Amino acid sequence: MINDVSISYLIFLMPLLVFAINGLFLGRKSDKAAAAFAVAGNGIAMVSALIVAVHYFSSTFAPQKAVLFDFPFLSFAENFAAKIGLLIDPLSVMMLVVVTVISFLVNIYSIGYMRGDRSAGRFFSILSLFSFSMLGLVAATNLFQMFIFWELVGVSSYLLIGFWYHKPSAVSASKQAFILTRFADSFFLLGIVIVSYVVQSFDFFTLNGLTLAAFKKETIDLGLMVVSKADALIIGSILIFTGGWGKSAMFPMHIWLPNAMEGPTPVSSIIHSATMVVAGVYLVARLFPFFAVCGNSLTLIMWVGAFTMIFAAVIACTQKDIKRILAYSTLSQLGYMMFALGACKTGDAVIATGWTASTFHIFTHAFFKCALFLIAGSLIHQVHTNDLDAMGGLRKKMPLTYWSSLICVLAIAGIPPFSGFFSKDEIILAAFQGHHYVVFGLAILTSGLTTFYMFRLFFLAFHGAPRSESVKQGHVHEDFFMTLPIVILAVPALLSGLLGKGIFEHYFVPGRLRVPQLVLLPHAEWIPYVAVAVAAVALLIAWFFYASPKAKVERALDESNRSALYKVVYHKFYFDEMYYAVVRQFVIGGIARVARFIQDYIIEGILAFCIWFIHKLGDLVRYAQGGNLSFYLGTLIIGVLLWRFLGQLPF
Amino acid sequence: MTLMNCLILAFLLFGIGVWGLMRRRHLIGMLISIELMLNAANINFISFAYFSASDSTAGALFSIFVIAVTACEMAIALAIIVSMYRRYKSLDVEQLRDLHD
Amino acid sequence: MDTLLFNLIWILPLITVLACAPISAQKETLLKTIHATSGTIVLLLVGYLTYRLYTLGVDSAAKESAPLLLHYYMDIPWLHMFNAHYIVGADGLNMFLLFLTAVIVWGGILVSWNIKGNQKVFFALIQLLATSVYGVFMSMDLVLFFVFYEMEALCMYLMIAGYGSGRKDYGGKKLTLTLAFGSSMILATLFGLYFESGIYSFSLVELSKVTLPMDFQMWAFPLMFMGFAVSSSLFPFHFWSPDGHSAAPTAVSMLAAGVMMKMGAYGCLRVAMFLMPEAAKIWLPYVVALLIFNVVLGPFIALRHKDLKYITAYSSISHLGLIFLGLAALTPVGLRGASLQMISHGFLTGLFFATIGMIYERTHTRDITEMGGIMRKLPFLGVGFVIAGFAGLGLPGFSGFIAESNIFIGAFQQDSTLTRIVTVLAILSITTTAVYILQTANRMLHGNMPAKYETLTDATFREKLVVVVLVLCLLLIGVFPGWIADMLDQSIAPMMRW
Amino acid sequence: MYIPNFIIPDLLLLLFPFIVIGSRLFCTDRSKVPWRIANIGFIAIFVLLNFIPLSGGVGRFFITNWHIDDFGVLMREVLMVSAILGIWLAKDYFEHGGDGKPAMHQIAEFIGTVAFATFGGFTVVSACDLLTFFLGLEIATIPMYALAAWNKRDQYGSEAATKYILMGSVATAFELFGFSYLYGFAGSIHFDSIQHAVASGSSPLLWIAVLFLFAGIGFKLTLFPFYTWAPDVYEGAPTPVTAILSVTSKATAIAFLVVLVYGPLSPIKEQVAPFIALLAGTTLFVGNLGALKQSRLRRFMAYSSIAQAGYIMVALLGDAVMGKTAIIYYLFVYAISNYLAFFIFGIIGHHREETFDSLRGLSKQKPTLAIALAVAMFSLAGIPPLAGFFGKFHLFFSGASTGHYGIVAFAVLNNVLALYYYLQLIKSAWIDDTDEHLNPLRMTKRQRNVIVLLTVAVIVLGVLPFLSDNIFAGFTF
Repeated sequence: MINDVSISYLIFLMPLLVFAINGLFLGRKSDKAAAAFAVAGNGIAMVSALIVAVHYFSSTFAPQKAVLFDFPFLSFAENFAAKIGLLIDPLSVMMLVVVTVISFLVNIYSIGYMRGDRSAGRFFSILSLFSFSMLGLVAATNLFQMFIFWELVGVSSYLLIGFWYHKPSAVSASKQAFILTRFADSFFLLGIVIVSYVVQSFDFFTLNGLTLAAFKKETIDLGLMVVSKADALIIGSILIFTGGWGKSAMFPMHIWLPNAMEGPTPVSSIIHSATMVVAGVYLVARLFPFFAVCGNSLTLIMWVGAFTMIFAAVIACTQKDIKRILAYSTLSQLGYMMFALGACKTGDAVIATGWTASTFHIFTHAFFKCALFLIAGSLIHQVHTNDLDAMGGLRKKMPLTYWSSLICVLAIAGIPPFSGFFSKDEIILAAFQGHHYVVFGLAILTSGLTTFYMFRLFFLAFHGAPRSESVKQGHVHEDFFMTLPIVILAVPALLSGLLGKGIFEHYFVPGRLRVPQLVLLPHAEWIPYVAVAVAAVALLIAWFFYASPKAKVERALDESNRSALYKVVYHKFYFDEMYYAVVRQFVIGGIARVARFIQDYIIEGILAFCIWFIHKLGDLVRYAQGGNLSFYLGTLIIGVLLWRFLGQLPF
Repeated sequence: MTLMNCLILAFLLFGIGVWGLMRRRHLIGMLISIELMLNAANINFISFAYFSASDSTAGALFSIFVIAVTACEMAIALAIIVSMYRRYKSLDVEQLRDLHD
Repeated sequence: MDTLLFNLIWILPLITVLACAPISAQKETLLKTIHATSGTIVLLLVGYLTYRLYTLGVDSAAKESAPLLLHYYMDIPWLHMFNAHYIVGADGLNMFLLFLTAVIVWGGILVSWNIKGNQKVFFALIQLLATSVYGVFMSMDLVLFFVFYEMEALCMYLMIAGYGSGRKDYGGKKLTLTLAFGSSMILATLFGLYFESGIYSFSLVELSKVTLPMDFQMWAFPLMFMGFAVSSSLFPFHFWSPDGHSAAPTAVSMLAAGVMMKMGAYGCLRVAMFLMPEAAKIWLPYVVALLIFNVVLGPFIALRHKDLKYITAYSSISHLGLIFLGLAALTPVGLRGASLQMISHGFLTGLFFATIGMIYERTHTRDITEMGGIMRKLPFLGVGFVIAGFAGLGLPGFSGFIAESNIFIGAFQQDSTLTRIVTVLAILSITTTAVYILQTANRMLHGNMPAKYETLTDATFREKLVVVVLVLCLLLIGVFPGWIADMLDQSIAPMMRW
Repeated sequence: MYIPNFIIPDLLLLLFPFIVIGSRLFCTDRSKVPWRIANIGFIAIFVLLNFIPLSGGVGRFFITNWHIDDFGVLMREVLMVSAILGIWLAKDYFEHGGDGKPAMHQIAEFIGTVAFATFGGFTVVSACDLLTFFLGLEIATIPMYALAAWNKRDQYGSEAATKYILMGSVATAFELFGFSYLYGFAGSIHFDSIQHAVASGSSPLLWIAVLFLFAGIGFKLTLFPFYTWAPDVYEGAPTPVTAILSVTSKATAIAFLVVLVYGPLSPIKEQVAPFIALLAGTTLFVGNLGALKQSRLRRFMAYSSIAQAGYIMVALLGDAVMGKTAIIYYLFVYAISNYLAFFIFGIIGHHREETFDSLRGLSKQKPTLAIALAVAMFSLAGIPPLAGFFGKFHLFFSGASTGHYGIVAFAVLNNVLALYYYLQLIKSAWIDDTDEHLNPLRMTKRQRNVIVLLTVAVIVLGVLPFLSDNIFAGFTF
């Protein structure tokens, strides 16, 4: 077990420090200093994370859970308190490493990418805040802490996506991202409240150790219905998953992710690889035993994941914006991870292959996806457009980028021996072992699609004749700061599978999970071959269409004479439009109108009526003051009679 | 001639005064009506003093005082009415409409 | 010694007013300096006393103030006719509210540095308002409490009328009269408390020792609770606040939304619920129904508004709704959440109105559709506003999140169906809050900037100071909630009488 | 116990008018002598009154019907305060006004009349039989008729006076009628014996008497629906007279009711209570309603004072100690606030016509005046910490002490209505920007001093406990 905790503090303190210092002072003074400080800070964080990791995995203690530190934050009752701490187990250590490494490299990359931007200082500061929040989320020892950093992740992504706040598209994209995730988070919070009310604890240990049997007896009133506490837990688990649903941009809350491409590319890469979207998967993986006992919530998770996987892959095949293609590929990969977690449930039994596979895929995916985005970024930086139409023929101009992107593409395509192969293979296996044959088929199919669209992107970008002026005139070159991280990342993209497999098989042992009726099933040896075969076929198709000597690339690219189906897919099934129409206009707008109507007409109306009525009475009184003496004298007499009858005088 | 008769007489007198007050448009007429009402009260005093009251001097005394007081009240009233007549050149109450809401 | 200092809190502003009376209105700088200094002194004073109270702890509370754990307790006979005493004292809750007030007043003075019109009168009125609020938060005798409580109506209207903008008269009247309506409801019940309690006393401490007759409680509690709730803009008595705020000058908006609206909630807790717990237990679960408007519809209304101050006003309405949700929970966590929300929302909305006022001074419009991209010209104010916004939508790290999480968890422990429903709706409506806050921030700060704003200049040092202090307060509670929560728990514990 | 020297202030006040008016024989119209005498004399009497210990001592004089209890003494003080402020207010009208010529003439007679009216009040509070009582009321009322008609040339003045005296006499008739029945019922005019009679059993006679008495006094106290004269007369009469009317005659009338209700009628107070509550409620409601949409200051003040009368009636529901205390205290603060308002209106009226519009932009031109106005209005509206609030608090307290929460709540809610129209006034002073057609305002030194004095008084009197405590200490019975 690690004996000095102080190093682990560094992991969190450094990014926070960078955020504070850059945000308050350095950012305004000089961008260079800010950048240097950011890189240094994140570097230290990375190193200390690696040290912690090495300590942990080399110690005999692994893979037990441990809590390095746990500060009391807010107590709600005896032993029902929210704490801020660092939880150490294989999963969190892995994530710590991934996050710190990725954010370190992205910081380096940003030196090149943000060069000359007016507010680079602000960028570096928020970027560190981003990684800090993610680290806090990863290290969470309890739901409350997780939610705190969950929100911080959301807000820093908002700030980064909308970094160029003078671009309306960027602003609206950031708003959409924040609000959609916030929408999901509100359910997350509700889930936390319900679960914590039932269990009287936020602690992951407690939650993961639960058995529903204890809660069958008492009932709880959820307002609309009265259910047993066990059912309340199941509802709560689904609500909690909803948080992950939105954060990981699962269908139908996926639309913010592609739009988030409006932000600077380093941001996209860090969002997609390490910091934001995997948070959802991480949440489910972290609470896996809890979900496992909570009825069929895992099955729901599986289907959500599977559908998103195929859905995104299909869209990705038709897109032209290079970053959007990558975005949809991320969606599809996240779908893999999600359903892998979900697929662990077979009837009442739970197989944990999926859990291992999913975490493994988080690990491998992080590297190559980050690399791919950085590559896209440098391409865009050179060609000044996101559009594949304008690229092509970059192989000669950017050799390093070319080769490293080849590695990454092969990795994501799941061709052995690249990293993607191992993790994806595990996932498909999990689906098979869980007897979810439909999902299994979809997974195989999607791996084919993945290979197709990734190679489509690859060929269109690098092969063929140059289609843009800047490439032809040959201004294109490789920036050192931007290429270095790509090359560095290519290495884990290549190897992390091979090396990682061992670690994951050993440490991420399902047996360690405290899951009831855990069954272990033998491998199905033939699955990898099938997967690879499909991938290879897809590769050939892609080559045939976009790279082969007699490929009509122009014809493949032009939009006219497309089938209606293609158009629908190309427009992402018109989801943005539907979202806009339904949610913005109908739901929010509608309720808002009604509310405003109630306020302005009903309430104010009643008020106005009261005032009017009082004034009318006043006029009555003043009308009596006509100045007519006879009438005045009359009032004396009337008064006497009036009080004689109304005065309740006993006679 | 009993107490009740006197009371009824007084009450009628009072009523006549009120009625006159309502009907009259002429200030002097109104003053006279008021006089009637005051005298109705006087009759009450006298008759109570005569028939029932344990301390009968008080009633008589009272009525005398009332007459005195009424006298000066009327004096002032007439003074005011005179000053008013200077303005309006008439004594019709209908003209007193300048002060109103 | 501390007790004397404690009394200085509300006396000092008065002394300042008297000291400024002879000075001619032309010497504006001198006057402003005096007022600013006195504001600062009071702020430091309150800070010191808060610290003292924190260090002293519960056990040194005044014995004679039991069951309440009051420090700086002082009891002097005042009006013998109705046995009204001058009783002051403070526990954690009061102290924090006093601190909040001190900060807001101090900020208000600095913010309205170059206000149009007769500054002498204006600052005098601010100090009077401060006095009344301080008084409310320290007085433990109902007559004294009420005197201070209704005093603010006197200042509010004059300030809005004399120094406001837009529909001054309408807004000012609406505000003053609605508040007066509320306080008249309270006044009516005060007499009842005095005579029905059978001990003929207005002292909170004394009254809390007797249990009032049930039939009296049943009609008195709703009357009093709603009376207080009026000034916290609980539906259906919320209508005064948007118009009032939009008409008021910046400092008044800050004070009104930041502090005055807390006085109502504080009264609900400290007087109505504390003295009539039995009735509270019966009534509050139904009061919750009203919150559906505050908490759920309020944000939506804010969504449809273009005027910054209206938006902020409706956000205040929804946030104050959360306070009542916490109160209605009748659980320690809920009450603690409510108290935290009072404090946190004070700072939060103070920051909101401060930044809005500063921006308004520069752009001369509060219509967000006419603004845009001014983040580029006013980075500091922009950031200030965004921080306020994030704090408002309950971002962890700021006090709002702490308060809201307490309220939600606390309210969920109250297992009446209605409360549950409202709690769920409230939790889900954090999205709406996010929607209108982001929409506002984006429209105002982001996007393309109209050319006419090229000449804008960012905040002066004074303004920066105010913003920074307010943000620090928000962060302080948000990052280290533990100790505040403990002090609040101690002061709430004796009030849990149901 | 027999304390003859209690009578000295009364005797002084009785002599006083003759001295002042007599002094006119030796000096000219313009001379300051009568004014000086008056000033010194009134203040002297006020000071003397303060020497009488409030210990419930009772002296009997003349026809054994003149008794002085502490309620009487305090009422005397109220009346004297009103008289002093009244002549101070009037003083400026006898000097040259805005157009150079004095607005009113014959200050000596004026002061004398005021003194008579005040003495009438004294008589009412020290009467212990119906006759003295009646005389007191008349002595208090008849000078008022004269005062209302003080400006012979003024058309409005004479109309107001006509209306006032005609209706006043009718009211007197009602009252006298009531007295006669009361005498008939009790067979005596002495309060003690009447009280015994009432205690021993009631009869229709008694109730008719009560009805007529309330009608008659309701006229002077401007209760609903007998208030109709007030707006016209208040508007028509000269401003100082209006002020004196609204304080002195109201004080006298309420004193009359107090003496009656806590004296002879105390045995049937329980049965009368609903009637009083009804009167109070209707009066304050109607008064508030009437004031809502006024544009002329004095008419506005008329309605507000009608409403105030209603509030005062609420206190009559309480038992003797609380009721008397509340009423005395309230009359003090009401007198001060009211006179403060009238002083300001006086200044306005000197240079402009007395309407709301003349107040425009006051806060810009004369901040002091604007603040004083706000203070006066808020005090009348009963906003703490001003004296008016504590006054109302006393009243409602007394009303609630016998469990009449309903009427108290109603009265308290009406405060909101009242606040509304007082705010109207403050609005025109604080919000509406000035228009240059208005003549500039000038304040003499005396006016400024008095206004400051009264403002301070309004602010501190409520908060400082001594006043209410002293009054309270007074009632030892």
